[in-house]
Amino acid sequence: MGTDATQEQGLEAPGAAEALIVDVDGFEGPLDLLLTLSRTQKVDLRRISVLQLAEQYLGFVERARKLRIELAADYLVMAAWLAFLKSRLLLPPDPAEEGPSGEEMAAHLAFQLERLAAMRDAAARLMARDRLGQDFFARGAPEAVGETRRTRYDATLLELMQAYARLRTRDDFRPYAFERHDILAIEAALERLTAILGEVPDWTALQRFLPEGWRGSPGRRRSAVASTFAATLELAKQGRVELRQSEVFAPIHLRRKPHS
Amino acid sequence: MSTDPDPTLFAAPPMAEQERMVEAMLFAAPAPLSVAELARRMPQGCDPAEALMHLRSRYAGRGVTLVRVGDGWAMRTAPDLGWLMQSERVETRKLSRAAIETLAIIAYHQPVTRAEIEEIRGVAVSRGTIDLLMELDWIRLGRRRMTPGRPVTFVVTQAFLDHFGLESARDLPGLAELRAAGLLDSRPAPGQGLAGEDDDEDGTPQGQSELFED
Amino acid sequence: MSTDPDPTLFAAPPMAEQERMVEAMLFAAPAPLSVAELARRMPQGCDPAEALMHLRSRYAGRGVTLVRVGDGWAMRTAPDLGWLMQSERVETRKLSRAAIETLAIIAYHQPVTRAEIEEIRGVAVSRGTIDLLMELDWIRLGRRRMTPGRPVTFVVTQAFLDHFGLESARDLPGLAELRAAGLLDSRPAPGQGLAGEDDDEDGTPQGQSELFED
Repeated sequence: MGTDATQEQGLEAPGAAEALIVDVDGFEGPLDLLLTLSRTQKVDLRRISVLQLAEQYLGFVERARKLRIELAADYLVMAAWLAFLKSRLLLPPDPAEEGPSGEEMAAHLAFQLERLAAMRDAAARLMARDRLGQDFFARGAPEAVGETRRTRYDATLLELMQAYARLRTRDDFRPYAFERHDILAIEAALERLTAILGEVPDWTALQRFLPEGWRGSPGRRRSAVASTFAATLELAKQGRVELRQSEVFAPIHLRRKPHS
Repeated sequence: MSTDPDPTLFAAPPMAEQERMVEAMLFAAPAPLSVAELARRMPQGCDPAEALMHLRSRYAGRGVTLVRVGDGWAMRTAPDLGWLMQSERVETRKLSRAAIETLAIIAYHQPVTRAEIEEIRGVAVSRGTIDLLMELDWIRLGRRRMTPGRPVTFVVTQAFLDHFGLESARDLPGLAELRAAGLLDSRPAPGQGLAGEDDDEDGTPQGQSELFED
Repeated sequence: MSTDPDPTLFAAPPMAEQERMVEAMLFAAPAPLSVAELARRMPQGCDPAEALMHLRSRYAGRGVTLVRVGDGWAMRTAPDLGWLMQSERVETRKLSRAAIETLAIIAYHQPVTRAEIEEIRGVAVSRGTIDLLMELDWIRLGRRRMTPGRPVTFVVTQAFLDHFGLESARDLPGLAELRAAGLLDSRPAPGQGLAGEDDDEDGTPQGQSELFED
């Protein structure tokens, strides 16, 4: 144990760096690696030597290259940037040069490292809190007292409009048919007769049953008479009305069949 | 985190503390806990049966009560407050095609009779469809049509307008607008298709079809 | 003439009764309930906010306590009794370092864009990380940033606050210190800075700092 420690001490700098290289997959990117390297300076992050850090990082990349360990592209991008930063920090400022000064760049890198460290620390404090389901608990048996199941039907305005549009445009493609303005359907006559049958206990002329609006024009009247007559036949067959005609072509009378 | 072993090993916690423990355990447990189960979880020397009695009187008359269930104990909401617990489980379902079409026709043509709806849809309207729309409070009966048989009419309700975010049914976009919005095929609709409207010449309001006569 | 309605029909129940109601509802509820939700279930004229205050002091120091979670309220066992509830512990998946850090960054910097998270961590945020945090219901989408590209932002949820026992995002540990140290500022890199962030100077609130601006 003691001898191991002594041996390691002698090799500390390269040994630690090589351990880092071997563990390169364990780093969450170059900023994370820089943060780890910065710890070896054993100073407050605010007083970190960015120049020294840049050299550490470049040394790391150099050793990785020698060991033929392939580094991901973003590690190499960071290396290039740090090499640039290093030159800026070492050379006297050139007034003709544009862009931020080496000090500004270094200060920002230091800020990024400090911020990342702070977020790490905050994450650890967050995870160390008492947590629901670990340290404190919700009701173990949420009550299902009187749970009512209700179905809610939903429809959007768009669906409503589309449904209507579908109906209206369907007419465009309906097979051609005569418009039936002047035809009273037998079904309609039947429905109408059935509805008013209760009000005709006595013999009443068939003509009196023609609907409003169907008594004037001859065409409409003829259609209404025919349909209403057919409807009375249907009702007679059902045993619901009685029909009477005194002679051929005489007016037809009908009444509700007693006890029907 | 880890409590000192000495005091808990040799002296049971004060009864008030035991009461807290029982309270927390009963609250968090998914099923009733027996006295033996409580004792097993608590430090040595505890008396969960006594703690239960204290807890029971503490909760007497509260919104939550301590009840015995078989040989176990559980916390339950007070029975007289059950009506507050009517947690509705709402299932959202789409309206059937028949229902949405019927609703659309009523919205665009109100007041409209069942026969007219059937005329437009080309199929019979089932009683269930009308009942459902009534139940949803999206349609209601309008006044009877002054035609033979005095058929009832349907109109849409305020709840309908609220649901669809309309100030009035007249805010429904017309066919031209629907077409402009790409909701319709480009072919123009034919003039009028409502057979029932011929009977409407006695001054009854003409429904919303006038909106489409452009 | 004097048809005064029974006053009890319209008067709210006494405060003690309202307290019982709130107690029962919070006790039975699986998730935190807001004052508005409580009020909706209670009879007209009730004041759940006041009932909550009474209830909170009643439960102070008990084995079960009333806690505030964002804009909701919930009953939770006292954290010091967690060791009694070993059998109720839910085994949680161990979160990756990336997930934990991303969560912390969202909590402390919210609302925050993916680009900002990446800027802070120095690596790309994997889709799986965001998906996992969403699935846990600890983060959700916030409003879009009013910058070019209108990137979405992420914020933490009420379930996050509930899980970590926080009344609000302001109570995050060390938040004030971090802010005082300027570590929550969005500070673009000098010169080359993030293109997107330079456009951010239109007064859009930047991160948690807005929480303190009032």
